[in-house]
Amino acid sequence: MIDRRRIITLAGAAGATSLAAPFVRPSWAQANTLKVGLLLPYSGTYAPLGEAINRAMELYVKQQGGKLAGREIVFAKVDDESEPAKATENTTKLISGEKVDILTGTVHSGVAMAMAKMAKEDGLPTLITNAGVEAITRGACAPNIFRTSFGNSQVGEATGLAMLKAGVKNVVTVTWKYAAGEESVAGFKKSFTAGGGKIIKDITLPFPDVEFQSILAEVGSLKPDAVYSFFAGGGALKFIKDYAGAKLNEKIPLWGPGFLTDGVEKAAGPAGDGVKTALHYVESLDNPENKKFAADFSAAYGKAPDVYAVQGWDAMQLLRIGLEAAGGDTKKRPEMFAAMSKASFPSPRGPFKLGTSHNPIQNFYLRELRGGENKYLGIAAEMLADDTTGCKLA
Amino acid sequence: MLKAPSPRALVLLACLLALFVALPFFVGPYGLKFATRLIVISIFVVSLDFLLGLGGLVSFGHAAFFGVGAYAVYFISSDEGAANAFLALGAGVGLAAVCALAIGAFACLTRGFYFIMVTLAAGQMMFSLFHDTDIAKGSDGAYINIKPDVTIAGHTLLDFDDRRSFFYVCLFFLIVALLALFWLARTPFGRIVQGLKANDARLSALGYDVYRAKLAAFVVSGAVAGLAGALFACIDGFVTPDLFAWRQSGLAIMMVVLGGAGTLFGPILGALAYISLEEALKTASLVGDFVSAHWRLGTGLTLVIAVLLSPDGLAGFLRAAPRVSRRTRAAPSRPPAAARKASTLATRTLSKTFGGLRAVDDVTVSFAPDLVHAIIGPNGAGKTTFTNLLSGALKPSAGEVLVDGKNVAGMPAHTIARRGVGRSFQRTNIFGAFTVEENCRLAAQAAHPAILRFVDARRSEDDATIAYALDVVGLSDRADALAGAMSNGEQRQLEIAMLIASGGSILVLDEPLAGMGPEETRRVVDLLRDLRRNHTIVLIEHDMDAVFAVADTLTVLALGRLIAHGSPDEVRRNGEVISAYLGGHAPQEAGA
Amino acid sequence: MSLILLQILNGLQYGLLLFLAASGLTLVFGILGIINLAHGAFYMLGAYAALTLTARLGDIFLALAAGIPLAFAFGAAIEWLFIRHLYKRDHLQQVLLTFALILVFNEIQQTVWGNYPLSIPMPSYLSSSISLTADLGYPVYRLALMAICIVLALVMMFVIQNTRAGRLIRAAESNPEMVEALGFDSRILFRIVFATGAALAAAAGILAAPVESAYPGIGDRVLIISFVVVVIGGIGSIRGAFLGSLLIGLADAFGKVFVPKFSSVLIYALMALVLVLRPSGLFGRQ
Amino acid sequence: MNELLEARGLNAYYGASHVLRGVDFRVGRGETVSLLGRNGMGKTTLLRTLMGLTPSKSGDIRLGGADIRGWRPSAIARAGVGFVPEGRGIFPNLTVEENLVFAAREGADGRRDWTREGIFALFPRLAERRTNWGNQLSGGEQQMLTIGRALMSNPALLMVDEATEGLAPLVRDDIWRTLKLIADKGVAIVVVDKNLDDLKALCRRHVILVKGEVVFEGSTEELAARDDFVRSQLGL
Repeated sequence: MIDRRRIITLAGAAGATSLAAPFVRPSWAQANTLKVGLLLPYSGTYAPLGEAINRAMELYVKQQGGKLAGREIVFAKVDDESEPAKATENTTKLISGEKVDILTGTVHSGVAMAMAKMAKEDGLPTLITNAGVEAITRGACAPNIFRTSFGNSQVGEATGLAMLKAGVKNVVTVTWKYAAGEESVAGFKKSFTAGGGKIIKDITLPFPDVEFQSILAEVGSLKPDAVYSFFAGGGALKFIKDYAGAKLNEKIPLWGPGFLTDGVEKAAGPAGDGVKTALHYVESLDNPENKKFAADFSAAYGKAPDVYAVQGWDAMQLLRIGLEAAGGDTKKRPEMFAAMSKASFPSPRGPFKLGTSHNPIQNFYLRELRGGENKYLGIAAEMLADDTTGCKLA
Repeated sequence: MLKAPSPRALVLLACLLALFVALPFFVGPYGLKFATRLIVISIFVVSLDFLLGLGGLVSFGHAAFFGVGAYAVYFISSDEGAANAFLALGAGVGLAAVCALAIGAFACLTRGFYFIMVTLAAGQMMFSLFHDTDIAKGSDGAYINIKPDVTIAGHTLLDFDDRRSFFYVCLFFLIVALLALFWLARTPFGRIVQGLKANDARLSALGYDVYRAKLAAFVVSGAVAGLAGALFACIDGFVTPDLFAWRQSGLAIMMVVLGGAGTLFGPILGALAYISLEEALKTASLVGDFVSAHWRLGTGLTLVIAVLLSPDGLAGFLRAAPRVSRRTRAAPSRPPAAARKASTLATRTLSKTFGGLRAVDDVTVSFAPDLVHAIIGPNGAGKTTFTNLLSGALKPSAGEVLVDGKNVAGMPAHTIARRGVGRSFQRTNIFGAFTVEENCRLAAQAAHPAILRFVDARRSEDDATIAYALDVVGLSDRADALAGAMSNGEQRQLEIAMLIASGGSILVLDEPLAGMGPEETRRVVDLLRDLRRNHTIVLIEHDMDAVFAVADTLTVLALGRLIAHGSPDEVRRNGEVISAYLGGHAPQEAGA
Repeated sequence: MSLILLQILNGLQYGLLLFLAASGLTLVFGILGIINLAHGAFYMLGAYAALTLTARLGDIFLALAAGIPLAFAFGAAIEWLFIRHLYKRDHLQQVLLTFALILVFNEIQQTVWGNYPLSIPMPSYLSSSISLTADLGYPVYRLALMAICIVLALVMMFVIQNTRAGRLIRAAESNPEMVEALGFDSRILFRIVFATGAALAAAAGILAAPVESAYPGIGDRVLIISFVVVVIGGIGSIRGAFLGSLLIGLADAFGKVFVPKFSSVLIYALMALVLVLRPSGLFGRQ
Repeated sequence: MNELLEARGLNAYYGASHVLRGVDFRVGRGETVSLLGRNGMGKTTLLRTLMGLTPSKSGDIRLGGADIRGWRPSAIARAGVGFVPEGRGIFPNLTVEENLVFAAREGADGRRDWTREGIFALFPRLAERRTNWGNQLSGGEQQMLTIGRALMSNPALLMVDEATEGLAPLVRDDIWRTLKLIADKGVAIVVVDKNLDDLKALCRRHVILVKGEVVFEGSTEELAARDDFVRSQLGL
């Protein structure tokens, strides 16, 4: 018989144990291991992105025999829940709790901002594997922070160039009212208006509202040549489907940065046919690195890699270059950072190198979604660099 | 009323305090930061408990004040140099208080579930304000690059960047906040706040401005939440609109309930338990990969079990056994010398319509001082509506209510109460969660009904008033009984005691004898006769024997109209009255 | 002009769907007095169930037919396991427990269906769009959705007003103990009401799935807006929930187009306005 | 045995206080019993315990021979007990007619003595107000409706708690007259009230509770014979 008192006692004991958790942490760090911290969303809407990044990083290390520059790599993972309010806490958990040597992550821009702040204060080698928030490689840039993904406006800029090339003149932009959306639209406007394009109207709706019907009616009444939209995940999927449902796709082509279709290619079904996007990666990219990467990744996880996987993969490539330059010693930070800044290597996405603010200079490809797959249509922008406004690195 | 923590709880709190004081010496930077966050969240949930647990006002938007407090530090900081720490924290408290005043001004108009929803909406609006606009860098959050410090003449005495000293700063503020709120709960103000939860209609009828009381509690609680927010911003120097999100408010409520609402210290245990549990379940090295991958499941189920096992939260396990103390007190026979507030009550062409129904129709009547006036009439005659008009619980559609010749019609209930009109309700209306003495003290305190009073300056005077009131109604030996656990009759007696203690000199009593046995009835009738010496009493009652035994005048209402008014003898002979109401029940005159 | 008509249509459609979700919430709140934060999670589970059931059965309407009884049974089980212990407890403990249930349901969703946004196929015979203006089509499925919601709303109102079950529900709302003393087992009644609430939320989730898709967190927004609807309509009032839903739907549709800057706070402002004018909601009792 | 309801050694607690102390209480078929006592002596608790609304700690309750202690109130109601609670408990959001129809069921013994029309005949006032909402009724009308509603389930026993409290004298008389009519139809009645005279007129047997114990049980004549004792116990 388990009586109430006993349950309470047990609960008390369990409570005491859990109380101790943040303070007592088993440490297994050995001399030769190098601990890489992964601050990624493992739950919630962004979890698939986190998973892709995580998998590619593990795959890379595995292919290197579990070692980079002679150091055995172990991963420490923290679920950031895409929750900015807990972000500094979670970053600290990796930095001071797990005492990682390298910090990597994350997806959500707000979380990345917090992470970058902690990383900047600590000086720890840090690799941003997705979040495109501009500040990280502009005003808040730091010698120890490197991004292997993109800047929000960079992708918008590339999309704008592609749309100009396709002869689009008048555009309505649609996005959520939040920083990523606004930065993306700003980048798009920069290249698009510079090339003679005209913005008819900017439509925003509150994040993460997905009631699109009313704004679609407005788009229809404005009759633009095309729509530029920035959404991601479930919201993007619903937008694509609603857009087709309103028959807008027949008259007004839908454009956007690649995030609009990434991860929802299959789910979008016929509604997604004809959506054109620009991104720094496409699955069918024809280069040896990508062929091998795609084959290995599919073999390991039974699933084709996506842009997030590539960003994780390249983070490890970049890390390896830094580590090798420092002889595996993360304390030799100047050597490590110098090598990483100058790094240039072939990536599955094509040639990869970093700009002065540690944001990638890379190709952007024009893609069209058709039959559940993003088809490669050509290069939208070649070796496009992001603005470095406000960054004092040189 | 808030009880002091039990000895067991005190021991636990002392152990926790000792543990936290010693903590910086044996944990690493992460443990220290974790503990700092725990303490800051504790301040936040304690502030919420003051509002929710003591005041009964469930704010589902409390994170708004936490967030505003945090952003205040951002606003006051610059990249040029450290802001003054006092200024930064003060800004957090101040801005949160201002916001609480603005939001509360509207939210406090509503009650119950509607209050929950209005506060939720307010929180969401604050979220939108910071998320969608550029006032503080928008959705991705903002940095506080240089944390506040205390620098005097070039010497930095305290730097929030120093983790250890900042930890002690937070701990200091937690202790201060907890003690301050504890102290506050036991001041006259705190008594009123707890009265809000127990019975706000009664509070209003005693002469307190319930709206102001709610607002004051809301602002106090918001300000403390702002302090917590300001400290939170200083932990890492990063603020984000997500601090305002409804989930943060929901989490805070959850921690309060988990720990034990209405105890002030319980929520600290709740925060400790929840945050540690989540942390532990997420730590793979402690619980294994499977559990840590599904930590939500573990957390959710643990909470479910916690709710089902412990209805009173964690603090419920630390409750002291109820002590029965029987104090005997000297019963003064004379009423405390207090100026009589009012004598005469009258109405002039008073009417109240509900839709098409004229519940009270053109009633003009005057109640002279130092007499018992009974209002009788069949059910639905408008008697209760009439009393509600007299006490201000309802606003008249037309006509005047005159207290000593001054028209008070349309004034709020508490204003009329302050002018000396005390009323009892048809259904007994007391503070069930208070003891008899506490009920009376809240009533006695109403002689000076200011909300924001922090010192029992008139304690001895009030003591005398309470003792007198309890003696008059015969409850002197029940002073320490919990009012809600007393019999119906005793509660009625207590209600009258409260009217007396509050200094009401015109007493409007709605069926004070309902549900009383003959013996109790006789006691109350005697009491009314006794009170007549220096009170004007207006009585609604169906017990005709009692009415004829005690009343000096009778007023008969039927269908909202006054059909008779005069001495009992006159009314008894009135044919209209007999057919409308009394039937064969009018007691015969002696010897007739 | 046609834009205004379109927005009316959009608002009505959104409102009707909201009604389905909010009606269950208002029933559970009004009769059982339970603040059910997990109501949105039932909606979310409905959307995901639609995915699995359409895959098995081939059609969203078959999924609806199968999903409603399933959700009803699931709701009854949840009531039996957890909710029934809360009737005599404080509202706050209900908040705590149902909050915990959200965590559990989210974990179930993540484990069973994963975190990728998933699409639920529309039945082919409804997947076309009709042209409302030269440039704009309106999906037939959405029109069908409106029709179904209207039918369900009418059925509900009929049941509440004119049947024995409806009388029982109204009676229980005001005085459950007396209902019990008149010979009706309130345990069963309460279980049925809670299960009905869960079934309504799930039905809304299933019906919305083909246009909404299924992704994590889909229930959160529905929860908050449903609460706003309940407050506007008056707690426990089905008619109120109906009117409140349409009001919110229209306000949202027009707000996004005409006052885009304030569209995120519009529904709250609307709620505040209603509460100022009628402190107990449109159809609430004082 | 001709007992309809029989309770023996009933103990019940309200929180920590012992409210019923070994109460024995019986009602015969078609019998009218009054339950007297001062406030707080346990009268309402006894009715609620018999109805299953308040749990009893120990004792024995039999209804027509079946042990009903621990049954749910709904089961006891279906077994033939009608309850008119203190404070009336009508459904404000149901019409008068709905309040009645709501409760309709055939009696445990299959009787169908009471119909909607029968109730309207008993209380003509209710017939006039049949489409009014419950909360639009006066106190007296509400009380009539509660009694009528309880009758609609064709109970063998009707328990009435303070039916005349707060009512005007003329309305009280009406209630007493109706209870007499109901008793004449063979329904057993237990009444809690404060009016000794009216109770004497209606009931044949009387029970006085003092502090949760039965101190008197007897016929109207026996009650009259011990007038002084009764008056002191009731505080008259």
